[in-house]
Amino acid sequence: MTRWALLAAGVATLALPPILPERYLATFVLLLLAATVTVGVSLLMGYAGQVSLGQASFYAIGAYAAGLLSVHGVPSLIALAVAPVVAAVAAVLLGAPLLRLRGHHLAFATLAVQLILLSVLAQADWAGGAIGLQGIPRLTVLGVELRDVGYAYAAWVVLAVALLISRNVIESRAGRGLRAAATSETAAAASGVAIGRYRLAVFTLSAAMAGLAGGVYAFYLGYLSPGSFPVLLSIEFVVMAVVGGLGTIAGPVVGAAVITVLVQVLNTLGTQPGMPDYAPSVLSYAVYALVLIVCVLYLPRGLVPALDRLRATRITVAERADPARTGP
Amino acid sequence: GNDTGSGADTIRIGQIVSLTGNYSPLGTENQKSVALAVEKINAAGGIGGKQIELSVRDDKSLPDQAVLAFNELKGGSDAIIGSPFSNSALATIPLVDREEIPYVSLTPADEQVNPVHPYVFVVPATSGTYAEAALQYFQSAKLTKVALAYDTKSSYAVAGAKGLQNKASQYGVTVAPIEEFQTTATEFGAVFTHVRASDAQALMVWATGAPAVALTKQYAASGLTIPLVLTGAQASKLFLEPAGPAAEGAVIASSVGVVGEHLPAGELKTAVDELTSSFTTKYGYPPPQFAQDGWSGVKLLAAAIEKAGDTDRKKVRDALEGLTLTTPNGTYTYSATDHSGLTTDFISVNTIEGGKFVPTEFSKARYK
Amino acid sequence: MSDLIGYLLTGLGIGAGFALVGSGLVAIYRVTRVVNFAQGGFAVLAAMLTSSLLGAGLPHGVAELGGVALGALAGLIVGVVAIGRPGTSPGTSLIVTLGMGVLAYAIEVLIWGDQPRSYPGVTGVAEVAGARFPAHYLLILAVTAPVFLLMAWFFTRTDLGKALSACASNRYAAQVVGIDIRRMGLLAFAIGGALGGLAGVLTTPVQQVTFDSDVTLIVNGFAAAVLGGLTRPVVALAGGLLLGVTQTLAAGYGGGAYQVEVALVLMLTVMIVQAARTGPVPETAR
Amino acid sequence: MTAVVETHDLTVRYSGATALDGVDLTVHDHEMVALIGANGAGKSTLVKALSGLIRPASGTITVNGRLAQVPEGREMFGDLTVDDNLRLGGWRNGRHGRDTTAIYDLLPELTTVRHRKAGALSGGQQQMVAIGRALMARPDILVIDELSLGLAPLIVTTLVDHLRTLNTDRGLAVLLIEQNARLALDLCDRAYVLEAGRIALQGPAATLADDPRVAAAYLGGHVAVTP
Amino acid sequence: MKLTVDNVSRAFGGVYAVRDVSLTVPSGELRAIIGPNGAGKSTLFALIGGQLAADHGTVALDGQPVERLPAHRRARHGIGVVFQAARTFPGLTALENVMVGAHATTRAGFLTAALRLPRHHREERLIRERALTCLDRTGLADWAHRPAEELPLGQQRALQLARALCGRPRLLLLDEPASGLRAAEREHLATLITGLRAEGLTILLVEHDVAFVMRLADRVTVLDLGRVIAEGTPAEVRADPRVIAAYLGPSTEPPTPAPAPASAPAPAEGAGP
Ligand SMILES: Nc1ncnc2c1ncn2[C@@H]1O[C@H](COP(=O)(O)OP(=O)(O)OP(=O)(O)O)[C@@H](O)[C@H]1O
Ligand SMILES: Nc1ncnc2c1ncn2[C@@H]1O[C@H](COP(=O)(O)OP(=O)(O)OP(=O)(O)O)[C@@H](O)[C@H]1O
Ligand SMILES: [Mg+2]
Ligand SMILES: [Mg+2]
Repeated sequence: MTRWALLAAGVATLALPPILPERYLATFVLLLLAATVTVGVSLLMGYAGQVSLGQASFYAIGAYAAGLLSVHGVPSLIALAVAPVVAAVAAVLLGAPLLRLRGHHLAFATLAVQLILLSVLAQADWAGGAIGLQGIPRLTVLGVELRDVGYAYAAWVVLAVALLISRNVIESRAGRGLRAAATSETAAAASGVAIGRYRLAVFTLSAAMAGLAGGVYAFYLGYLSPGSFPVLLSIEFVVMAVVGGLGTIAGPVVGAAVITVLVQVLNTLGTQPGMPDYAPSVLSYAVYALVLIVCVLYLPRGLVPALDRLRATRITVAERADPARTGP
Repeated sequence: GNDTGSGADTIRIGQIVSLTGNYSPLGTENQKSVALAVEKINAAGGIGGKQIELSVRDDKSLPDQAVLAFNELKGGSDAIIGSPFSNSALATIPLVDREEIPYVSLTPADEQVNPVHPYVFVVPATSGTYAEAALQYFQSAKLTKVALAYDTKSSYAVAGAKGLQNKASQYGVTVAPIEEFQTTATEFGAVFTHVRASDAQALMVWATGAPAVALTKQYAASGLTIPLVLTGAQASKLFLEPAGPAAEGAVIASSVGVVGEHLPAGELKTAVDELTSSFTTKYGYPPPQFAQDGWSGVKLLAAAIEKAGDTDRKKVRDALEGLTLTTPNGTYTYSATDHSGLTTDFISVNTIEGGKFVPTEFSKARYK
Repeated sequence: MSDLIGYLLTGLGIGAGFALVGSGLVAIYRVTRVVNFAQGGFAVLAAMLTSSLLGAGLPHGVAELGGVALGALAGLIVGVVAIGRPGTSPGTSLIVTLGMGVLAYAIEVLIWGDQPRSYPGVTGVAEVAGARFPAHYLLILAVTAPVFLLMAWFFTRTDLGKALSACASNRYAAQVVGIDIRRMGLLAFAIGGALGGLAGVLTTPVQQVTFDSDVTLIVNGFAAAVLGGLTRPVVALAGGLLLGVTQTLAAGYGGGAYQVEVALVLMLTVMIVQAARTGPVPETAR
Repeated sequence: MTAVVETHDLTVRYSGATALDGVDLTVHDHEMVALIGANGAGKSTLVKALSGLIRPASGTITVNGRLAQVPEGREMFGDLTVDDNLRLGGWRNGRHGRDTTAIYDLLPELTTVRHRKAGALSGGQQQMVAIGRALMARPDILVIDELSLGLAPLIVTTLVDHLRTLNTDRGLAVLLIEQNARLALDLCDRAYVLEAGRIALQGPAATLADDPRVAAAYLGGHVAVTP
Repeated sequence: MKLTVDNVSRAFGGVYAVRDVSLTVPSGELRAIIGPNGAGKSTLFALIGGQLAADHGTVALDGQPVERLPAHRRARHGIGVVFQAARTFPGLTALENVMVGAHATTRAGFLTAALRLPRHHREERLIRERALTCLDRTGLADWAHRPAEELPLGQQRALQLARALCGRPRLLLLDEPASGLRAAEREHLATLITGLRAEGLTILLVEHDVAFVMRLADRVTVLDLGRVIAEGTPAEVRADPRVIAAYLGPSTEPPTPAPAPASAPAPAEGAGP
């Protein structure tokens, strides 16, 4: 049933780009890209039980890979295809030592990696340094240079691929192994789950998703800088995953959509003429915070499970109208 | 879409500004002064009878938010005033190139004007200009060996440090030792130790925000007696207040407007006074550097639109390119090859005395 | 030689600052299993209030105490929201504290504006074996060491401290033996708030504070605290000092551009070696 | 005789599913009561409700006096020492709660491990700690959710004797859930049989032990000792 | 499968939990391991199953050394484990819990899953069928779609067994599988274990219900303080004075102390470690 809802949402969003007012298109594209990264974060957190506070690093790695390659003349589509691969390779190299860590140690480690990456990028002249990488060409597909609507579709495809892969993995032998290992490593290993390899695999997979999204981001913005990938962005991905609902397929998309739209609405509201000086900061901090707090406190499992439950209770209420069932 | 709206009865200006996030202390000053300038112009009857309508968007000190903001604004604006955050500006510029909309930037990154982007004009003196002004000061003060410390993660600081090193030999200055630090650094003992071990005659620091304050505070206790030289990023109460008495005696390069009260009477002084009085009246404190930038940006745009007689984007752009205008920041002379417009003449080298910026003799002598 | 001593001493000084920020994290996590992302906010609030109080003419000491008290109050409020609702999981609480941290931005901007602030601390220079460094670091060191010893003593030696630790060890069992986990949690948040406030009040004089300074504070504090698994105060102190000393040594002998990275890599290495030595955390039998 | 624990029409639900359905149960002063029932009957749910760890959907619970429990699954403070675990058992007793000597006398097996982390103990050692921790509270009513679970036969014997002594000497009331129903019925005065969340049978323990329905379902395995 | 444990030891912080234990269990035998609490039974299982590494000594399956292999590799060699504490996977349904058990004998990985290659579907069907059979066998069919954490303790233990069986083990380590079970369930379990042995599985069984153990075991090994103190047929062990002193106690009818309420057995049995 959720699957049908998802499919319907897919079709609806597919129809959206051409009819969306142009000024909202950028929000739409960035929303889809954030959702793609969040799908990976959710896979990592919700199913494998690993917290990454540095997922934006892989977003950045993918973006810089695509950007640097295309700046140096590699055809943009190839550069885009290489982006997730570079991110995945980075994840394997980093994951091998880091995934020995658990829980908060891992969370800190990923955060630290991102800080280090940002600082290396800021000092790397070949990547534009702190000033950033300029002059990234636009994405060209079959000889056609993409314009805004084109990017909307590119981002849509990228998200769809991430969702599909994530669903396929979850509902599989490997996915069960992951979920099992997240709750009891001892029992999972005793059942034959190669935990180390699994953790690395899912870490890599989520990094590849972020890398792919990063590739599209690079072409869409045409400019990259370390400032585009702050640590707060990584935290925002986690927030999106939690608000949407960990351990659900649609959660990351819903979470990313809600947070992105909320941020935009508050921004627009706060900068309306006639608003007091403090409106932008109060709205974008206080209202954002309150919405977030209320949301996680009252819907601790996230929006998607809450919606599901709402529907489920309606069904059981209907069932219970039948009083035939009594225990012995 | 290219609905420039040249026939409309208002002039629509969009502003992308950091109202939240790291750059909000700069952004809020930008925004206040832009709003003030627009208010003044409208009160005086607008430009050619047309009122200015200002739309503001917060880029949250994030480049991609700046792009979002630009996309929201571009359709309904005749010109755009840009973010104080250089990365935001640089992210927006490719879009400006494509959209061909006059863009007045409030961040001093050299990359925006070098090479020239047809529609991009910069208001603050660039880091390169500041570096050159500092060198002129060193030359006149006979400081030939200057130590340099800069924040490797700030594009403003990196550009300034590079500018200083590139042009140092022209002014007979050797730059050594060169110390690097990070935006998050809180302790500068190593910098001082290295400088103390050298024969440097001054320490020039390129940084923005917190590290500049921390460094200045610790400099007082470092035992170093050579001059500490800071740049335009410190020319405001954002630096003076937290640094407190530790900043006494430091040398600071700033735009001339910051020391407006010491200027000889003239066009520049008038421009400064106009801003100072209206800003102080409205907000209760004198305009900091970032307020001068916002105000000047609006003045420049208004002058160009008036000159173009129209809000047609191309015409406004052309008008900007041939514009000469005096604002509290100095006299701008934009040209086809110079979209930065300010020369080192409009940078004043000051010292901090009694918590105030006081021009050095070197600078006083250069005021015309 | 005097250079080295200078680097070491300043390193200890800033390391103590990091550890102090981390101490609140430890106090809260040890009891509630919540990583409190609002921890930096307590420091900022306390420092802001202290600067205002000093500005209003209150003497040093009183103003700082006011700041710490505000930190404790803020901690209590964050605690009420984050763990007050029965059945809130630590993960949920974590996001709530993140939200409270952002909310604090709004409050700080409304009250104190978005401009940076600072105030003087212990002025002057300390000289030890020819090495010079700001004397304020001595104050930070002098406060940090007892704070950590006190914490270690409190948590492992007193009945109340053990009851507090028991809450994090096994919430269910704590309820079984009649410990009011909610009250203990709130107490921990208040303690954490006071420690956070103390950290802010003490470190601001050598730096400055803006409403968003909390990010840097929490990253360093988290680094220090996580080394001790967020539960062992003394290891956290060691972590903070290690972090500080590595940074100053890296800056002194390698150059400042990578000082944070060097320190972070070192921390990661220590953690990975630690993890490899002890193996995966043993799962207790339910 | 007054009731130390009394439930009236107690109903508990887990997200829709009813685990306890209108349970009336009483434990009097000085009394030892057994609660037997198949896996999933709702015994642990009743224990949790009695000690306020889950909220009933309806019905009332009255507890007169201090209640302590040995929870199902042992529930150690895994990273605290055995000593600390025991002391925390006496948390509600304040200063008096600190003296653990009686427990070590009762369970000398724990003496050698007293400074170890409770999480690193063997299953049976943990069960001993759980029992010792409950006794530390010096309760008026002790609720034991599985007594002999994982314990060596010798220790079970010791504990049973001790419970009996506490019952006669100090008037401790006991509500006992025990996998070995024969043991439970032998020890206790009265018993309840819980089936699918309802009290199916109740009465004096000896009577129930002779009830064929009880024998078939709950006593069977322990009778057939034919190696 | 034949299990050979040779001279293994494991200490925790200087205290030996298992010390120089050697053990040979021929293929198809049901071997009981008994001993007082803290004797080292679970630790021995962990050394065989790979949850802990031995300080020294070897563990071999059908002559093949496995002591250096991690737990998941040992599972692939045919070791199935039922832990003393109910270690199920909360959040997964009972069926999924059991399906995880099939990991040891299947191989579809991430790529197969992500791309939904034909093998994925083939294996998935197989795993599911096998898991349902195992649930059925352990009497959990009705619980298949309930989340594991909602199962009562007794059912959680059965779930562990079903999970282990789903991996088609040839050596089964059962650590107190009957604890918490009532008489009827206990009977069911006994029947199941007898059946498994009849199928040729080698089984190691730890259990404190002496009647249960003696009824099922071919041979019994007794551990105390980490060492083997006796080994033999149930009857031999039951009569061994050291075993009586350390573990069983004087009464032959172990945990049913109906008689003599007044005279408690003296605590000076030397049962303590
Ligand atoms: N957290 C839960 N969520 C949903 N249902 C639950 C939960 N805990 C227990 N149940 C259900 O409540 C019923 C009673 O469980 P309970 O644990 O009280 O049984 P029990 O009699 O103690 O069993 P056992 O002898 O195995 O310990 C069972 O049907 C069980 O499935
Ligand atoms: N991880 C550990 N760290 C320290 N000591 C341990 C650890 N695991 C077990 N021990 C100790 O090793 C000894 C043997 O424990 P083990 O769990 O093997 O006993 P057991 O024979 O299974 O007992 P039981 O019948 O109570 O389950 C015990 O004294 C226990 O405290
Ligand atoms: Mg139970
Ligand atoms: Mg055991």
